[in-house]
Amino acid sequence: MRLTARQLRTLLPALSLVVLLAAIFYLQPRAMSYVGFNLMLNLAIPIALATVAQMCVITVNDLDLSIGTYVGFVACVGATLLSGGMGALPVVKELQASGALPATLPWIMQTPLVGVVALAFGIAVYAALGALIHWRNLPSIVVTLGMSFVWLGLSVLILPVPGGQAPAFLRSLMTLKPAYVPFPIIAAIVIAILANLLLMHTSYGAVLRGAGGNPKAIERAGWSLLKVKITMFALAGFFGMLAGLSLVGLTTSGDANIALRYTLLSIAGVILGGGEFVGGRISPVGAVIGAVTLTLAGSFLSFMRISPDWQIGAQGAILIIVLAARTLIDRAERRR
Amino acid sequence: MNSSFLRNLAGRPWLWAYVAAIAVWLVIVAFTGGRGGGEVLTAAFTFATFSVIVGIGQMYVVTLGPGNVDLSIPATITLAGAVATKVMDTQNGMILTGLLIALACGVAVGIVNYALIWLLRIPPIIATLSSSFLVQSVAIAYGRGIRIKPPPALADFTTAQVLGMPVLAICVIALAAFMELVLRRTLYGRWVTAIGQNIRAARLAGVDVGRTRFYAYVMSAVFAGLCGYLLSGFSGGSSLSMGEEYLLTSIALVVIGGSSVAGGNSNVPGLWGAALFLFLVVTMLNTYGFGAGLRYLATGLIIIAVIVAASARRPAR
Amino acid sequence: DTKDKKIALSNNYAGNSWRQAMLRSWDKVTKPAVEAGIVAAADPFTTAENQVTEQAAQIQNLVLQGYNAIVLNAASPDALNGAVKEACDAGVIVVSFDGIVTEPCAWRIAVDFKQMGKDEVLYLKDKIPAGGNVLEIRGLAGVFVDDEISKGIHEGVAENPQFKIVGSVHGDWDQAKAQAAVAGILPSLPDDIVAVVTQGGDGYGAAQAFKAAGRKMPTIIMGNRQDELAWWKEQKDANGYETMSVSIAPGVSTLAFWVAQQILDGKDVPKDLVVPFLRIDQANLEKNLETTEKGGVANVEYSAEDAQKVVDAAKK
Amino acid sequence: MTGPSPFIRLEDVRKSFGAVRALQGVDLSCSAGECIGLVGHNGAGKSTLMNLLAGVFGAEGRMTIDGEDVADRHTVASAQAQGIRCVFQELSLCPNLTVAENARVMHRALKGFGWRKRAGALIVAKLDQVFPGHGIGASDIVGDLPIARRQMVEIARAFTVTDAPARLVILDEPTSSLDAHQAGQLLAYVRRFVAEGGAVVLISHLLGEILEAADRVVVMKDGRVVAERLASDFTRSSLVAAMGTVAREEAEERAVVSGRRGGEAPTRVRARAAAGGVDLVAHRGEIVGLAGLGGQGQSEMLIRIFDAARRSVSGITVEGGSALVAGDRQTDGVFPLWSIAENITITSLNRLKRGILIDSGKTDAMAEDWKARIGIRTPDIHNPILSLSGGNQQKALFARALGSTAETVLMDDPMRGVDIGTKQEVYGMIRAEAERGRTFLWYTTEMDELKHCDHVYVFRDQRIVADLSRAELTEERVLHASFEEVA
Ligand SMILES: Nc1ncnc2c1ncn2[C@@H]1O[C@H](COP(=O)(O)OP(=O)(O)OP(=O)(O)O)[C@@H](O)[C@H]1O
Ligand SMILES: Nc1ncnc2c1ncn2[C@@H]1O[C@H](COP(=O)(O)OP(=O)(O)OP(=O)(O)O)[C@@H](O)[C@H]1O
Ligand SMILES: O[C@@H]1[C@H](O)[C@H](O)CO[C@H]1O
Ligand SMILES: [Mg+2]
Ligand SMILES: [Mg+2]
Repeated sequence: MRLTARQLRTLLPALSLVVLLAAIFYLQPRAMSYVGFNLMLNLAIPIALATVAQMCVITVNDLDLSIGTYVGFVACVGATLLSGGMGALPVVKELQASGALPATLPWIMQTPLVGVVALAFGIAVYAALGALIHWRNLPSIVVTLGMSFVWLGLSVLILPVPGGQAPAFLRSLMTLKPAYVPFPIIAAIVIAILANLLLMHTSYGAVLRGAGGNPKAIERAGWSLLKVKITMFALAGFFGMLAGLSLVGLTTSGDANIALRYTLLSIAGVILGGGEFVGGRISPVGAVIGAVTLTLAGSFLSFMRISPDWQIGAQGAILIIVLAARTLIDRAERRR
Repeated sequence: MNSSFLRNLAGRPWLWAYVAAIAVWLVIVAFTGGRGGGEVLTAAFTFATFSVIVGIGQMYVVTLGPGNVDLSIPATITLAGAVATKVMDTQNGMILTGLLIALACGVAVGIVNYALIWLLRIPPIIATLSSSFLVQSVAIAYGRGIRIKPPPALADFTTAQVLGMPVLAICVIALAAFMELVLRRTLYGRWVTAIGQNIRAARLAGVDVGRTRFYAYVMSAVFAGLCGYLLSGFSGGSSLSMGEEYLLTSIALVVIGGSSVAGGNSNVPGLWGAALFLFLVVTMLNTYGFGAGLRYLATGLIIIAVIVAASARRPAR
Repeated sequence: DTKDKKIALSNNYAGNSWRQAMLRSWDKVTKPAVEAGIVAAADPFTTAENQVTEQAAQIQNLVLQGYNAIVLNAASPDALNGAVKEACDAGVIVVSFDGIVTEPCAWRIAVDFKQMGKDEVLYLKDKIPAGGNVLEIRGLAGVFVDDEISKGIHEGVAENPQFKIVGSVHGDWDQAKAQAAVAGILPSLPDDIVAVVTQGGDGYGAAQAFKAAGRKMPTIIMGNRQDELAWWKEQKDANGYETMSVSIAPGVSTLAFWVAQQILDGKDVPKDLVVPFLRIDQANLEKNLETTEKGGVANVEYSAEDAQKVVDAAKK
Repeated sequence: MTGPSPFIRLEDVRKSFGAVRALQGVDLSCSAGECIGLVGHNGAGKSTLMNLLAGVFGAEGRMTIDGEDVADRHTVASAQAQGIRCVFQELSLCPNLTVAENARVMHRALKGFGWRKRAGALIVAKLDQVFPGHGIGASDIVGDLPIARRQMVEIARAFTVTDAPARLVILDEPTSSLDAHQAGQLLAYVRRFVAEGGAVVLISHLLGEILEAADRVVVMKDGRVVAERLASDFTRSSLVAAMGTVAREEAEERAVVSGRRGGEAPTRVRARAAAGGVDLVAHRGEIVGLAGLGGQGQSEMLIRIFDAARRSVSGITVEGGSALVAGDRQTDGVFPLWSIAENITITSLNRLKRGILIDSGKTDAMAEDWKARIGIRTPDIHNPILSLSGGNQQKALFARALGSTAETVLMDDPMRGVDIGTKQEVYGMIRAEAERGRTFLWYTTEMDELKHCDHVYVFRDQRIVADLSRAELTEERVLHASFEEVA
């Protein structure tokens, strides 16, 4: 059976992942173990979730420059409100210390429900952004650029200094040690399947992607583009929330600046996974693979032991090599 | 005639950046009770100058269409600053050599960027991000983070003022006017805008797509190099972090200034409005004593408010 | 005996002169140590971007590579705890310095940043007994060090109410950024600013901004950068300008190295060590300026014996 | 007026876009079991009228469906529920989705478990009915299909039925990207559909199609209906007359000026043949046709020749520059943010400068000149290009190429959506330019247009399989060469 160019292109992200893994195992055979996978990949889970969130927005031809700070916001909420209610906020603790608030707080100030409300607020804001962008026909880049400051501001207000404590259930979820298969691998597969089901298999998923391919056609077929945008942005908010929660489960505490890098990482992950910026062409499985590849690239570099001057540059080089390999295979295939 | 003039003005998306800048300035002056308004403007022009220089290059790149953006601007600023100050080694006689070398750094980075985009077909966002890591490494290896003073004459030039107006700002206003002319009235400008709207149609209309994009990426990097050179003259030497803030700023200028991020529709005047606006917002929040958290929050909300206000006035399509 | 032990340096940021000096000190001290066979390896690692997540991944990779100890300048005091705990569980010694971590299993070589901020005010109290208006330049928002220094400054001011902080801006420990922030807020501040309290890497920028605005030059506390010291020297020679300069010495990375080596050697080392910050005063300005590399940061490096002394002092 | 009990009635509908009054009081009715042919010049208001019927936008006036006044609450969704379907003039498929998924987008009923299979079966069955031998799979990505197949998918989709019936299907220039064979298949299906009690509105600038398929013909002009008769009451020329175009068809038959063909005239374009094919050669002043079924490599050849004028392309030489008139104007031609003038002048800017700056006096003059010469219907050349009707946009693209200095003009099925009056004018222009020495390479799917060519290359499977001189040119021979080995 001969592969078509399109099939090969879909397989490419997986292929580059395999090559990278092989290189890692060659450099560091110890990585090829249960513990090895755990250590190399557990931080890929939040990145994969953030990448899926970014992908939802890219599907409808928008870009989310705020996903990194939003994930940071969720992490801060997770480390404070979600674990100890308002009583876990540094401001409240300070007020208690100064005697302005009693040492034992009323029930309402200790319930983690406030955290749930704050997370729901995050998703609602995302949905509202989708609506705003559609109504006013705004460039998403500017709106989300503005939002990146908003989320950062809220995070700094919640946690002026890094700290807090992740809720126990997140901590134990993220440190699960199932038999045989390391947790990060299971999680990555679950995320990929879930996102794929949602966007590629449901019938409304076709409409959602279609809105990226030809919005006018979707409108002429009687669908509401407003609803589509709201859905996609809310989904982004949802996956971004999962990213933040899984991240705080791993780091155990929050930090406003914790995930600034996720914005670019998530965009790179989507593209690495075979998605495109416009036209609704996306691949959820590819996006997850892209996120995992990016994470492993870091391990690979660290195993290479390059001079510190060039360590930063090497990260650039590896991104280039992975993407260039894709182009070269692509081109060789087309010539065949 | 009068009403059509007004309509014409309202149809210009860049107007809103200026309206917002003036509004913020008034709020600042209100705090001080009218004192120091001029000085605030002087400071705003001083620092907006550097953002506008890189904003122009970024704008040309963004105009090329969806997905086109230059993320290597900060690293290029840093590299050009480091190399230029080291080569000039505080000697006035080397000022011109330093400038040429800073610009050459830009040319080199631009060529690398476009090679990645064109030869290896890497999406510009990722190509310029990757190359920025490489460039940053070169800057570290070359300069080792050592801060060398600029030649005194360069420092004097970059900090000179006439009647409260920074000389550098005047030069960059002229530069901006020139680049607006290039965008609107030259073949090259038309080609950039054509590509941004429909790259395939541009090719079939006879536009030299490859070369046009190449020049845009090189231009962006060259402006970044120029910015690094002037900035290290202005702030007493180069540092490894001197470019960091220009990543978000350069993009924010383009979009707040009223250029379309979907490409094909841009303007230079908006860059100045947006640059002044952004500086004044930070100043306003500092003046009113906002903490970091509230300051970020307010900055974000103000940006969104400006863009929503501007959109309401834009024609439906 | 540690001759087959491997030590790694995990660093989250290399983008300023302080960090570059820190890396150079590391090199300067650990290379001979490796050659002399004291340890088998002492490799430095830096992340591409100043990010908690990236550093957490880096620590996990270092564990995987079989390092026996990790010397850590952390991006966040709490958010790396997960990764640090994992390293400890794998039997790796973690020694944090400068940016320390709160995870109990790790060692901490701390500088009392709060005290550093307070000392700035105490200096001003002696120099300007009458007090007056003060401008504060802070570092990077949301970062532990920034908060600590600022807290110290505010505590100092609270105890000395003759001083009043009339403005506070974030300069992100960067000369250019500090300059822009100060230039923006200056016009709205009263004319009689007597002092500027800083965090390091921002004093020169502040001076430039005051000069550009044509304001009377206040007492600007410096942060040991060579350009700051040089400017101070220039002013001192021209008009007798007086101030002080304080910061953490980048060479503290070498102290952390020796501490890690001693722990690996089986020595009993307390979990919390404190090092003094490096302070420069009017009297020893010239001497320090001489020994500071042009464009670098005033520095002190540590030998094995110095480290031993710090450890012994802490045990008492 | 005609036929039994119309189920849709439009009375005195009006629609304005700003200052443009696209519809100025139109009456139209539509009955089961009839095919209405709708004709009129570019910008007459045909597409606007159909968009109203399909619920894309509202208008003033009365609109009744099954006797019920729906004027105020007629939306896309309600139109669909009433069984009104529309194949829009501009492509309305999502290129990133598969054929089956595009069917799903149209039908809300296609959901739940197994929807993909059902959608695929539905659309493929309809394609089999309308375009037997179409060669399209349900899981093909639409963007990968050539434009003719995309149009086939869109047409078939409009006829598919799930929960709501298909009572009226509007086809707005459905054959513009189809070749003669596929167009024939469609028209045959339209007749069957109508015979089974469906209604169709067919818009086309190919009057032959209208006269062949329609029962009744409605002629529009400047936003009004100016004639309405049974198709059998029209002849080709009476129809042309009703549209208000001066019939200049006699010009078409004019003899070819001698000396234009080949021989001594210098060679302008030479493209070496793909293995087993014929070389493509075009001389100064020649009009060369590229024929064959749609998507056999004609467009690709034109684009390769276009590129060869700018940089070296192996096997192709071009002298004197080339310009291209795109047929797929959405993806290949129009700059949507620009004015009409900017769109026309982009290729000629080098000549329109003073110093290094573009001279707006000169660009306006060129645009005005071409607006007049080719009859672009607009009050102001500084209006956005998208304010033009489809056919008028196409004219702007013609102006762009003809206005350039290129010696060779490549035309990629350029008459899509151009009305008959304009076509005649453009044919005349092409002939005149050829006489002045310009060379034309003309890909067309319309047999009638090949008659304007000095000789015709027939393409099959990316190769040239025949070179027919004007004398040899007949529909049979073209079809024969197009199918040869397949049959
Ligand atoms: N969205 C719009 N905005 C402004 N004007 C429009 C718009 N749509 C159509 N028009 C104008 O309305 C008139 C009728 O256009 P319409 O598209 O209905 O013509 P048409 O008969 O379909 O022409 P063609 O045969 O070229 O497709 C034209 O003058 C056109 O320019
Ligand atoms: N947005 C617009 N603004 C102004 N003019 C437009 C716009 N869009 C289209 N036009 C042009 O206005 C023309 C007017 O169209 P219409 O069909 O009403 O012709 P007309 O000028 O009334 O013609 P006639 O003189 O033959 O009656 C259209 O051909 C179209 O090209
Ligand atoms: O930049 C430096 C260092 O990174 C250190 O962490 C504290 O002081 C700051 O000035
Ligand atoms: Mg039409
Ligand atoms: Mg048309």
